[in-house]
Amino acid sequence: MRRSTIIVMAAVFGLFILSWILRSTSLASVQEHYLIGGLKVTFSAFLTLAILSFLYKDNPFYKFAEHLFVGISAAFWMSMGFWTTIVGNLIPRLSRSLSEFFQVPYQPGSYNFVYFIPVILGIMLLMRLSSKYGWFARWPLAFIVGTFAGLNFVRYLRSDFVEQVSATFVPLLVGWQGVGHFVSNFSLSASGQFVAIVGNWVIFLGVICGIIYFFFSKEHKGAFGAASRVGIWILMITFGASFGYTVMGRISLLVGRITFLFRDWLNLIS
Amino acid sequence: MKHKSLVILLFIFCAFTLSAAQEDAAPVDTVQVDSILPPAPVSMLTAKDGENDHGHSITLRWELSADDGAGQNSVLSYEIFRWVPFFMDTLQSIQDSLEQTEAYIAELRTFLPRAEKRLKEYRKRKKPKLVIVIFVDSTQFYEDTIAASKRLLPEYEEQLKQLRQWRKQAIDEIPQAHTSYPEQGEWRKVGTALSGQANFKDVGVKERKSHDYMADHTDYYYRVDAVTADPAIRASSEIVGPVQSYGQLFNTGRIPVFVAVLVFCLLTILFVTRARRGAELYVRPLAGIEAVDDAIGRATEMGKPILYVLGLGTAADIGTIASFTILGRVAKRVAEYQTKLIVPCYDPIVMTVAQETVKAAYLDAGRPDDYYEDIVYFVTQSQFAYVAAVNGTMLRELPATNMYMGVFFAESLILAETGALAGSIQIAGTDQVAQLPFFIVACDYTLIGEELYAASAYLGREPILLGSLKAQDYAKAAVIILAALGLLAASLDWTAFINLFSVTS
Amino acid sequence: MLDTAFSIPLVALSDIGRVISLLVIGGGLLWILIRSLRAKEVDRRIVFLFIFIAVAAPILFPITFQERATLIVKRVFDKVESSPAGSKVLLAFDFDPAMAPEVQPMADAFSRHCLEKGHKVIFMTLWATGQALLTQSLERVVRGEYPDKLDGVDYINLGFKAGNENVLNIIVTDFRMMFPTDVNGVPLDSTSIFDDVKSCKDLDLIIAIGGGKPGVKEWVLYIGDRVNVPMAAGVAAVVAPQLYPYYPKQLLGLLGGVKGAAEYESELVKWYPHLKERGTPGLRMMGPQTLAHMVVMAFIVIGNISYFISRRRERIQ
Amino acid sequence: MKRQVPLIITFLIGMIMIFSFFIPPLEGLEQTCSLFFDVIAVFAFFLGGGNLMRIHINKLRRRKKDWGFSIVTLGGFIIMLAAGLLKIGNPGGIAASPTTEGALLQEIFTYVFLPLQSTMYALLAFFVASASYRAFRAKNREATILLIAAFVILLGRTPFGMMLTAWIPESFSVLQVPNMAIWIMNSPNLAGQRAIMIGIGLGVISMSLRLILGIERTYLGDESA
Repeated sequence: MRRSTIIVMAAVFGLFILSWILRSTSLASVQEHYLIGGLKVTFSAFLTLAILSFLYKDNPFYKFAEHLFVGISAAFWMSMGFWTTIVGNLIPRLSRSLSEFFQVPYQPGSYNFVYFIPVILGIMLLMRLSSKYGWFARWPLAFIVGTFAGLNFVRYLRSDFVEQVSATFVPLLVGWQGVGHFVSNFSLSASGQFVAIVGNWVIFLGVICGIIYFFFSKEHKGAFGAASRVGIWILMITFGASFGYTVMGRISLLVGRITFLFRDWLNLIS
Repeated sequence: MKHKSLVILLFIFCAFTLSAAQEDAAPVDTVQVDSILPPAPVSMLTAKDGENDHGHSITLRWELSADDGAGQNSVLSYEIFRWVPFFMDTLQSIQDSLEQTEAYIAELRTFLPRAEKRLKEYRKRKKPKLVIVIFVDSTQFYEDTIAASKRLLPEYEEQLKQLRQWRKQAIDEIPQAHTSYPEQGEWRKVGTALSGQANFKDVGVKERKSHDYMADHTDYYYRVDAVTADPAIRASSEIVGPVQSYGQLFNTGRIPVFVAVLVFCLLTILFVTRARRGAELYVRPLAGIEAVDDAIGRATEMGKPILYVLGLGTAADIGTIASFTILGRVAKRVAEYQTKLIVPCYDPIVMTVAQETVKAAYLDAGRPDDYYEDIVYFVTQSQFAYVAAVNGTMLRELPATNMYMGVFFAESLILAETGALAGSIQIAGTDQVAQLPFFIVACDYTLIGEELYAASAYLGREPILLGSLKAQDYAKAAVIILAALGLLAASLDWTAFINLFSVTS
Repeated sequence: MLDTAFSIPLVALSDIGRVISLLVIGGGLLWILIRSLRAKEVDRRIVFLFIFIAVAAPILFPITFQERATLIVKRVFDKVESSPAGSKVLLAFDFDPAMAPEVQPMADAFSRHCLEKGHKVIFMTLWATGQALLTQSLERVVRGEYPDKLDGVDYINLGFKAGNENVLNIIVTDFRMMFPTDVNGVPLDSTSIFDDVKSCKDLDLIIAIGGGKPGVKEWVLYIGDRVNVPMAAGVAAVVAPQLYPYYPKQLLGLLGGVKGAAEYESELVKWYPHLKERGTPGLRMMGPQTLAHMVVMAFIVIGNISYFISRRRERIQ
Repeated sequence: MKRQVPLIITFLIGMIMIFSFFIPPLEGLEQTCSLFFDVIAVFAFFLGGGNLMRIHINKLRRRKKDWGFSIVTLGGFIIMLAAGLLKIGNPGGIAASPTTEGALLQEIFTYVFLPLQSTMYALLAFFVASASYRAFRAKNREATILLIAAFVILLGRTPFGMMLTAWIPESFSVLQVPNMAIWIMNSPNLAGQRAIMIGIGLGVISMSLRLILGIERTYLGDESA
């Protein structure tokens, strides 16, 4: 066991060096820091393969990549937040000298002192790190929750309730010019009238039955039960569609990675 | 619409060629008239206060110029002008000098302490024995400058106070100044609109101290110029005004939402109070939840543990909150059956809450001593590290039942897949619609979206939850009825009804 | 159907490659079918291997297909195409490397189209990771392909701000409160592109590109529904189906996944043929996509066949 | 102090957010709250980083399982943080965007962060495949419907769908797989999604209401602390 791990490690290390050398030589003509360039590409290829190795089983290489990612992403978000929002939005409102230091335009204003409130709340949030004063963090937490609750309450009522209800107001007979006209040019063409009409019917009945399925305070019996059964069928079509649609997305991610390996690392394709 | 600019160019070209052609025939003066013929001005220009805002804005509407994007000297853009009294320049200069002074003061304030510090240093430093000519004694210099700045500072502050005073007065006089129209003022451009655009909103700032502060209750006058490719060739509209801006107290464009808010709040409060009074509110059984008890029984028979995954949500996510209630119920049963429960957590806060829920459940079941801290444990706050860890647990412990309740993202499929591999019965529930298909495919029972919330009400039996669930059901009933009515309205194009639901602004 | 844009020896080579890989995949599927008919478990790693081959082969030996823009995509294209030059378009890059392969092609297509039309483009993002990607694609697409376009005049990069929905909640009425400067510290007031723009109300078109939270849904809830500015979206396939209820009332069009991108690109190269050599990643990705889809469908069929057989066996016993 | 103040804060902020939606004069207040939120959000990032440090330092101290990897995490964290906060190697200096081309932050992002994250999600492609092989079974009527819908979409999203059914005449073109896929997305899928959306929307709304009114307090965490 010990030996085998050592062998694997050695092999991976060897391959890494090899790829570094090859990549650098191929880059030598292109850029002057070709050693660094080679290292960069090789390293990211190594990380890619390390993650993919998880498919075989959880292993030290995967763990290494995983842990590296955790550290880096946390730090990345921190620094971005600091430069864009703290320096970009807070400092210009708090202090002229600091703004000068960070070279951001100072925004004078007579009510700027209120912008100390988020700073204080933010520091309280950081107190969660101490077990003794952790409860201070509830104040900013309450602020966050309050903001979200308030925003969501009205925005959802508007966009996902009122707007959706009114969006369901569809005419059942699209471009209706009498039975004769309907029958005479009846067709199953995708752009035809019949298909459009059926579509609207499905939308209307589908929404109604779907909502009936989500009725909890009434037993699903009789006509109500039938409607809810239709509802679940509609939902199943929905989920089937989502599944089919999603496969494409998942594959794309793989395409992206394999393209990287073949093009940037192995130079197999242009 | 395609290649519009090209068309325009073509027209201009035609215009020139035409005029060139006429040059031979017609006398010269008429030619010039033709070639610099201004476009048709905009018509029906109206100006009124911007609706449903806090004031400080005027909305302009007009009929497009006849030459908009066509005809001779086609109009490429519209320039909006407002009559501005020269008084505003005075205000502006006050503003500028005020800011200038503020800057000086700030500079002095930062300079003084530094200079004094430096001076102290010089004072401490001994004068060299033999005085070389080059040696400059900066002490003197610093003493002077410090003295000077100390003298200047109060002056500046005084000046600042004075300027502030003036600005305040000046701002108050803005409406007065506008009454002098059309004397002591001039037209100034406040914005442009692209060709084809027949409206413009002149939005000012409501902070009085801001440079582009726009006073309410002031007589404004507007004019719109139709401008051609050559900015010199333009046509001004007739002047509109006086028009005043003022703030509205209520956004009438959002009345439908407001009504919805009121109705929903009333429903919720009504049913919560009813439920608190002990009214029996029925909740239909959910297959997924019914399955829980059997699953726990099965686990007990097999002597295998039960894995409960709370997902990636925070303690403030609805899905997670619902999941806590379900966890409580599950933990109670588990305690009764004396089965093993495993709850790996992603979020530290969620973990603390979950620990209490489980502890309380064991207490309810009358087995507080069976509870131990490690039932609920923190794994890591990284999506895929968490998945890897939970997968490992699944394949090691081979739990009889896996429950995924809460907020899940891309990891849902990996979890469910591995669970299926481990041959466990899987019960899932999430409000993340994108993940539902995977759970439905790979799990035995799935709580779909709102069912998750309902489940917590069904299990928790808390009057609050039951009450709000009932309120939601009534809201749904309303949706069905309205949809039916709307259907009729749409079919008989009965627009009055449909407009009731249109939310503007 | 097959790509003939190769010189003669290459055609032969790539064709051989295609044939071989297809044979490998087909044979393998047959083998899996037989195994499952015998009710033998197929190790998931073999399944994994298959998907890898199915995706890798068409990347090595490209297969390209024709795409025709569907209405839901066409509407977006037509909107960009028909708006007068100089319209102000906001492009939101709300995605991270995890979905970049899916939505980056759309982002590039949108950027190219807008710049070709002479629109003024405002770039921003609600994802910290989005800003890094934004920098890359600005370097590649905007500065690389349109060197004559000026920063602050023809386009501007506002970058990232923390706060998700709350950022939108501010810019809906005031850009400068949230973005006093652009990403390089240039005050918005000193940029000509923001002369007539105070808030989102003053834009002519908003295109949100995303696939997570915050994403298009947030844009609809906080911006699209509040200001009457036409809004389009390009999203990862995972979230596309959920956004259909917003179409066409709240979203004028929607690009879903690589297919959406490919359709848009096909329309783009139809109108601007010179963009063809700039690369059409979406169209190129459809080859691997198609093969992988076939394999997945084959898996579904095989899985069900074996399922029914095993069920019959149980009944017999 | 520990429970009442948070409840009051939630209530006040929530009310401001709701009323400012209908009362224009309050818009300014709402915006300030939003800006506060944005700033606090950054501190939340810091909290995340702090938590990470704490957990992994503990792991190191206690020599817990895999403690060696904690060094990797901490190393990555510290290097990236230095690169980011000090703008190391940023050609534009302190004023420039932190993600300027050539800055160390951007380099690490491109060559470490990007491959790591995108590969992690690329794993999903494999799991989708294996799920469709072992789990995607027509167990009952519902599952069958789901399966058929998925199959049509899968086919319709690829050029093969067109090839297979191109022979169908225009007058029956809805039966062509791509059109069928489009129709499914536009009608049944839309209906189902809308039903779910309305349901979840109502759930969100009533939860928000409960949070604002202080009926729902789970987010405050444990009672004792």
